Amino acid sequence: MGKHKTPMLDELENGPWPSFVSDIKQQVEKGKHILKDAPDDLLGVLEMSYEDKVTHWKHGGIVGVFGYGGGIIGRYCDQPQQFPGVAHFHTVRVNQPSSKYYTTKFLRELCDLWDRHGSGLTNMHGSTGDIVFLGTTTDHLEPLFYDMTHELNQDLGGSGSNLRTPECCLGMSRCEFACYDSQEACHQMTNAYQEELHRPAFPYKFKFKFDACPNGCVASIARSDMSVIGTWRDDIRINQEAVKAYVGGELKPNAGAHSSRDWGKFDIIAEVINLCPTNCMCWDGSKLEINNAECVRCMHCLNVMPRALRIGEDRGASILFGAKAPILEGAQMSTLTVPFMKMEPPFDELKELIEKVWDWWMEEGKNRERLGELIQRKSMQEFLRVIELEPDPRMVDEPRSNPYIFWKEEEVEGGWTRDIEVYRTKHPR
Amino acid sequence: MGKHKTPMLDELENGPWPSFVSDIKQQVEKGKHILKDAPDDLLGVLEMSYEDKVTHWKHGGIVGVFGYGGGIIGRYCDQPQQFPGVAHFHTVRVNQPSSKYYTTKFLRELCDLWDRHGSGLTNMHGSTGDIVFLGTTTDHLEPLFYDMTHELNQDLGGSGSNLRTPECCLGMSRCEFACYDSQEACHQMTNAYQEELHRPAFPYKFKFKFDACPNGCVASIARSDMSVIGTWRDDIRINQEAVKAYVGGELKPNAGAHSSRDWGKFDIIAEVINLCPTNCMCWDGSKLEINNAECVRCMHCLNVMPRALRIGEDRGASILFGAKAPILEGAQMSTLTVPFMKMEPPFDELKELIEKVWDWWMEEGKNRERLGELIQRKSMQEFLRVIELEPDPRMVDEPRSNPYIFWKEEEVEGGWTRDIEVYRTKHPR
Amino acid sequence: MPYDPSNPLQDRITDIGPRYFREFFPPVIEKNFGKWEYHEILEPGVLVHVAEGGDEVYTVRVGGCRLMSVEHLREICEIADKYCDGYLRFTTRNNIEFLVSDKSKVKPLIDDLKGRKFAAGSYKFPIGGTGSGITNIVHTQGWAHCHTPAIDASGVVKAVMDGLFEEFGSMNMPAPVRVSLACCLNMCGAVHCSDIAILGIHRKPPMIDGEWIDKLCELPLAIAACPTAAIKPAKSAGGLKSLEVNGERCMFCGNCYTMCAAMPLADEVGSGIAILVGGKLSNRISKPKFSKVVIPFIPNEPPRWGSTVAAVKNIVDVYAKDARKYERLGDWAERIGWERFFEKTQIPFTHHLIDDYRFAYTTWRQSTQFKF
Amino acid sequence: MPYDPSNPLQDRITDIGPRYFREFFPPVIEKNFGKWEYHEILEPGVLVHVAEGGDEVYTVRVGGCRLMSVEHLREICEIADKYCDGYLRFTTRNNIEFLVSDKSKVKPLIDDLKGRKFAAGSYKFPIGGTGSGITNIVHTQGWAHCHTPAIDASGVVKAVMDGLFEEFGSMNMPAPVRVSLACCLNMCGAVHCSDIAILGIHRKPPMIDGEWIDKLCELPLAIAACPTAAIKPAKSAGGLKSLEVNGERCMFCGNCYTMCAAMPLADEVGSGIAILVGGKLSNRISKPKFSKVVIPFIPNEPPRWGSTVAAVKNIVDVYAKDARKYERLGDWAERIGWERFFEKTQIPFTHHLIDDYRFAYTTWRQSTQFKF
Ligand code: SRM
Ligand code: SRM
Ligand code: SRM
Ligand code: SRM
Ligand code: SF4
Ligand code: SF4
Ligand code: SF4
Ligand code: SF4
Ligand code: SF4
Ligand code: SF4
Ligand code: SF4
Ligand code: SF4
Repeated sequence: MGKHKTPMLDELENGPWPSFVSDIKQQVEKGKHILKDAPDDLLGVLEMSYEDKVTHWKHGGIVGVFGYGGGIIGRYCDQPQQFPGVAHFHTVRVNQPSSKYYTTKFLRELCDLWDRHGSGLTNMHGSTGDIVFLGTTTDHLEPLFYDMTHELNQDLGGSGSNLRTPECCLGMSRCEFACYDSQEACHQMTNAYQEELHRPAFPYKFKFKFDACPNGCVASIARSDMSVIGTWRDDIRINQEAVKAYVGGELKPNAGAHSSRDWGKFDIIAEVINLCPTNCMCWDGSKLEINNAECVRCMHCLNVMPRALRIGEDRGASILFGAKAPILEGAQMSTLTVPFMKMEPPFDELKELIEKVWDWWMEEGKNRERLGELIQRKSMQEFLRVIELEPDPRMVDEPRSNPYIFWKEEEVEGGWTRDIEVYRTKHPR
Repeated sequence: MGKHKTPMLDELENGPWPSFVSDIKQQVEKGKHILKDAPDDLLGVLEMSYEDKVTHWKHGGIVGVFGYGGGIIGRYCDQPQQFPGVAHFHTVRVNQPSSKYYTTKFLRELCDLWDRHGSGLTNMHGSTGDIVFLGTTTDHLEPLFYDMTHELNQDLGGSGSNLRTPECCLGMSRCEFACYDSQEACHQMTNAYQEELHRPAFPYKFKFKFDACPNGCVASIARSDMSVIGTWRDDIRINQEAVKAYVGGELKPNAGAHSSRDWGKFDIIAEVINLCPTNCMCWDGSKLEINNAECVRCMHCLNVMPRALRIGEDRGASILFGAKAPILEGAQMSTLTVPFMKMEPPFDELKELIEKVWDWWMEEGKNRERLGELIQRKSMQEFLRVIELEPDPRMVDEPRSNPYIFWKEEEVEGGWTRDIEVYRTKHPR
Repeated sequence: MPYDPSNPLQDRITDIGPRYFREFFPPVIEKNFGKWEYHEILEPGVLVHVAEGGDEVYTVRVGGCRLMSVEHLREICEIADKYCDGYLRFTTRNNIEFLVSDKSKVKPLIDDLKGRKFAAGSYKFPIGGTGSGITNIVHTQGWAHCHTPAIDASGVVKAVMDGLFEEFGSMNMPAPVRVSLACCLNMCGAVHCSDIAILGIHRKPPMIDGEWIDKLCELPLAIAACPTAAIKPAKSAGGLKSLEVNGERCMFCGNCYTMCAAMPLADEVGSGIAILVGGKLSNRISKPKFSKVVIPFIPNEPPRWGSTVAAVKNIVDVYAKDARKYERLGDWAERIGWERFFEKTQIPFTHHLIDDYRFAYTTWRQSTQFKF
Repeated sequence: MPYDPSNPLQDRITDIGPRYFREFFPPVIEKNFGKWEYHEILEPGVLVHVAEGGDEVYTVRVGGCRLMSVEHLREICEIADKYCDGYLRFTTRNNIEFLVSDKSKVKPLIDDLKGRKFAAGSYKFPIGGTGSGITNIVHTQGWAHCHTPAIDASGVVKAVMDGLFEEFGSMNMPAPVRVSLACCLNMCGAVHCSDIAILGIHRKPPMIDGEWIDKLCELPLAIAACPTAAIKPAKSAGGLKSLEVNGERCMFCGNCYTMCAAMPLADEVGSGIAILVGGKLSNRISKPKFSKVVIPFIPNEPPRWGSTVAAVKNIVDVYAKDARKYERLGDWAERIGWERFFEKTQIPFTHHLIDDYRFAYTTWRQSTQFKF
């Protein structure tokens, strides 16, 4: 049994969903982690929080590995005497491989490494995407880093005011909807910007995320300063025979995603034609037609009939900027900025764009001002000017309704300088 | 011919639409107005503006009639030597009768009065709704007011920081859609608040407008601080025979409003059922059904089939607050505040509400702050508190998406006062 | 007793309000008040309303130009006397309505109205403005009476209505198209929620009349009036208290000029017209909505504002051809997408059209849904 | 050479980035990269993807609890070795995917997974999380590691997932329902765009640790951090430089605490849970949207957060019964109207739910369209 009585946490061992409490207890019992008391004391301090309904972690301190400004989150317990095993309990963010495929070999190496240098507890994975090693002491940081780079050929992820660990959907590796190689893009962009990732020089954090299609399986539009979302600009490919098979009931709509409930016979009109947001589809009982010019590539029809409809062949991505959580000015989603860009390695066009964005943000951004907030403060048009893009109605849901236009002097014939005396010759006081 | 050459204005005598230039010239020629040169000089100064592309009216001065703080807009020409007839050219706002029915007798009396005291030019009507007498001199104001009140039993309208002349749609006088007596409401509210209308005591202007149904023929939702818009809460009355007559083509859809173009045969499914914003209608080929609980009373089906569908019988109005033009913070439409109120003379419930609103606005409103801006500044919930209304999801299009809730101390168990030392006993530094 | 200038307050009457509207009702209106059952538009500009008991009232609607002489009003009265037992009304959009309860009088009334023209040839009483057509333009004072306009009002309206004359006299639009005009950002009208709005805008920051400003204005009020804090205190060349405007921060709203006569904005080339489209007021099908700026600037072109007329006509024509029955202009633009609106109307999309005011973010596109 | 503490910079390797992902691809994935033609969900949690050439890969998805021991990871490896040639992956929502190219191994794998339980009885590897079901809850640290939480994370997630266990293992929702949790307003996750978001919030203004604040914090930074300017300089009782918070202006965002350790907010009764609903991330049919606050506060109820679990279940149940196929929760609420959402879920609508932040006006109802 563990060191501490944890009657409340024990309640969380009940119920069918995997119990993290049971798992930690299993680590307590069989674990070979070097920080012997850590899992046990974690349960102890957590139980104390369950009683107090307040966290017992102190405000993070600054710890790290030499030469890096990020990758480690310092953490100290406010009850170190009672819970010495977690008195120091820093996390280590390890940069996950694109879309998180692993060999058991590599995973075991990670486990061994963490047994040697920490608590034996992890997050698989953190919200940004990192492999998170949960809890170690300062003295373990350098050896861990050394072993990881030397033995595992593996680097840390980001934290602080820098580029954060980029993340992507699984894309072309196992998905028929992938419009570009989100994994390769994620990997190459991560490696191209190692300096930015490890050495904080930005006004605040910056995140890249790569969704290979508008379904958005890595949620880039909501949680990355730059969201790269796959799309195409030619026609959806239609297999008319397969459409008929869906209509005839031989194929399951939406690949069977609704099959635990009886929704009745598939009705292509109700389920596809009428739900298309632009009403650009037509089914005459034997042939499906799509007016591709009006399609906004929402993915619905492809999702419903994946064997009949396939993405176009002239593929690339839309680039959106500015998503973030609520701090300070409220949450934002990313705003469509580049409707279409070809996405081929080495992604030079994308890099050029990013660097323009960063130059501006580093020049103009205030301390702790995310890109999205800077764009709001400085205006979308200012942003477009610095990244040298022409304004496009696709960037807005609708044109402005207020007439408060900031005209520039050079746009107005004769400029702004006028002589009141000249005016007064025609318009006496 | 006129005093001034007006070659540019003369161009506006061409074309089929009634020419105000021709009309002013007709006044110049046959008019019996006392300010002989006014129409002529108005053409002159207007021609000058057409050349200069800048107005020649000076910033308004303060003129009025004794005891009133509004109703007259002072106006002076910046070229008085050249255009002495309009050197002083104040306008007089005359409070129109509800929805602007007139007898020729009364109209002629107005014309005679204005001939005796002004330029002979008017606006029928001003944008707020007043009869506008366009252009007179200060010395005519008192006599005009005296004659108007004594002979015509007629008062001035509003201007300045006061209640402005209220306005209404024609409502029950000639419209089958009227849900309450907008004309009577407009008249009674105007008369109940004569003090507020004539003696500016508000932070800024305040407007009432009364639409008797959601079609909004007096545009209240866009241009009045308080918009009273008719509605009903029982069922739309259906005449099934008439529905069939529409379907059969015996009755013209939308009362013939589209008849100058061939839109094909009336299609009740495409034109009514599918356009209903809540999809609460159903037509099975012989019977029209409406799920009234889901109807949002948008008026579309009633507009399309006025002989088949009639408004419900339990009628009243929705009250919305806060519309205004862009100055300062941007244009606003009114926000739904009271979803339903019965509207019977003497409109006591409405008056009570208004007075609560005014009390708050007069207390809290900054100089030149419209009600809509005050509500934005202080919050909708603060507004609801002072007018003593319970929050209702009908007041919003959607609940807040940000979690930035201003909790009040009394809502939180134990209040806000806490002792940091007590906290520190559990959470040492 | 007549007004006595030496004793202006004698017998004073105040706070009597407007005349009671029911005094002015034609008998058929008075009788059927609240009892109307349905209406029909017999032809453009001609309506019949039928009451529960079967009574009918015919309405003939004619264009009014709002800036109207008493002589013209008297002619209206003459017509109303002849056909309408001395009754008439004005609409909320400045048209004139002749109401007739006797059907046999309708045709003669119409014929009479059609025959009346001003000396130079324009119609005095064009019939129309009903149903899915284009009715009269609500508008404001312009150079005829106001001190802050960027454009004229009556002249622009006359030119545009000449261009839309056919649409006024017919009902060939998909839905009503409401055109409005305001001569400055004060927007004295419902311009901000119109299918097509013609708006006077300035583009040069206010001048400072340094010699007079301290005498004419309360400087702190002018400073406080500026929504963007573009104004700050300064000293004039002669050392007088004055103000200074930071042109970069100015959005040309004119609010400072409203507060202070020594800060005029209007300019021969700086001032002109912006076109907004897609607003609506009714709650029909879709909710009311704001108009959106689609053409940021058209120069003032008196006397006939050719470019403005052409711009409005173009939008009307493209809309009329492309939209569905009952579809208001804004609903159409939203259905096809604003990218298509600009493509179809061939209006260039410029940076001016992207919102950068308070709610800017809420108008940007947070989605990958768009049309190529 | 092993790490030498006396010479920590020797042989230093930096900036090598993550391992190249293609090293970790199972052969069938490597071979068919970019050539997948379609997929099918064979049963809840079990997918097959078919490549152009006919190759197939079967995926069995199981719930992960994210806060995971290395012992547990080793068990995962053992399974992957046994059935999957030593390959596996994790999803973007912290599930584990076992990939099998040999169909005959699928059934044994599933059986094996179903049989594994923790000592106290919970499943180690529940199968599900696909299609129109409810997949894993993305979440954050809570009381297990963070300094700013208002609630725990893992515990709440465990309790809620126990409540949604059936929905995880089946596909009986109208559309996917994504539940997320963040333990404070920093929202480490896509909580702001989730079908259902469980959000930790504080309701008491920060305390000031007057004795330490000047030592611990840069006071001007803390003042500047406050979005509502609720913080101003002050002196502590002992005359030290300190700060003062105007509770009336505080919206409990915690940003000051992020900047200054001497301003803790968390409180036993003040902190708790807000529920937001109706957000989405995909561009499918409708555009992505924010979640909206529908329950402003539920107290912290460790260990099993009964009221929160019940609230989530209630929303899920009402939605599942009422929405149409393919209709996400937010699209459903918008179609029926938020007034109906509150009626059907029987959640009280309180003043807290009305927006009063920056874009508040844009969320109020400017229309007469509503349902009684
Ligand atoms: C570990 C992690 C949560 C988790 O349990 O997974 C995390 C934990 C913290 N986040 Fe986060 N964030 C984590 C992903 C996110 C995400 C999600 C994402 O990246 O996709 C977001 C939302 C997206 C975004 O960036 O806006 C996020 C938005 C924040 C914010 C608010 C930023 C904003 O602009 O609104 C803060 C506050 C701050 O930066 O001061 C924050 C701050 C923090 C801090 C450092 C606390 C603080 O106030 O200093 C937390 C440290 C906790 C600890 O002790 O471990 N964290 N944080 C995630 C990183 C793990 C990883 O590397 O994989
Ligand atoms: C005469 C009239 C225009 C017309 O040609 O019809 C008018 C004329 C003026 N308006 Fe107006 N407004 C007139 C209806 C409106 C309306 C429409 C309405 O009432 O339905 C509005 C928009 C609705 C609203 O109130 O928001 C309107 C919004 C303004 C504003 C902006 C107010 C705002 O909060 O945004 C101003 C600026 C101000 O108050 O300083 C303004 C200011 C003015 C001033 C007094 C100019 C000024 O800056 O001081 C104008 C005097 C012009 C003159 O010399 O005759 N006028 N004004 C309208 C009144 C006639 C009447 O009584 O019937
Ligand atoms: C006379 C007038 C009211 C008054 O008190 O003066 C009036 C009268 C009628 N309106 Fe209106 N509306 C009048 C201004 C308006 C306005 C206000 C405005 O434009 O400034 C609106 C809001 C416009 C907007 O949404 O932007 C308005 C939106 C409607 C609608 C909704 C139209 C829509 O498709 O959205 C209807 C219903 C319909 O047309 O079927 C309507 C219907 C009607 C009906 C059919 C009501 C009835 O049963 O008699 C009347 C004849 C309509 C026609 O002319 O085709 N009336 N109507 C106004 C005539 C103005 C004019 O001279 O042209
Ligand atoms: C494995 C994963 C990607 C990864 O790189 O790890 C993934 C995989 C697939 N997603 Fe996804 N999605 C994954 C997270 C997401 C997310 C992100 C999230 O929830 O945080 C989203 C956005 C959710 C949102 O809108 O809020 C997402 C929105 C979709 C959609 C759009 C669903 C909708 O109705 O809006 C589809 C299309 C569909 O389901 O038909 C989709 C479709 C798919 C398909 C069918 C793609 C394919 O052809 O293989 C994959 C199997 C779906 C399934 O599980 O039913 N995927 N998918 C993620 C699994 C998470 C999990 O463990 O549950
Ligand atoms: S975002 Fe698109 S391409 Fe990527 S995994 Fe999801 S559905 Fe596939
Ligand atoms: S992808 Fe979406 S917009 Fe395009 S055709 Fe399919 S359903 Fe319509
Ligand atoms: S607002 Fe309604 S009631 Fe009033 S005139 Fe227009 S349609 Fe008739
Ligand atoms: S009034 Fe509008 S919402 Fe109601 S049934 Fe008719 S069309 Fe539908
Ligand atoms: S819109 Fe401006 S310029 Fe025109 S009348 Fe109103 S205040 Fe004067
Ligand atoms: S015009 Fe408007 S923005 Fe410009 S200085 Fe004057 S008040 Fe400020
Ligand atoms: S959401 Fe807040 S409390 Fe939770 S991990 Fe992130 S920063 Fe910490
Ligand atoms: S919690 Fe937020 S609003 Fe309150 S004082 Fe701190 S920073 Fe300001």
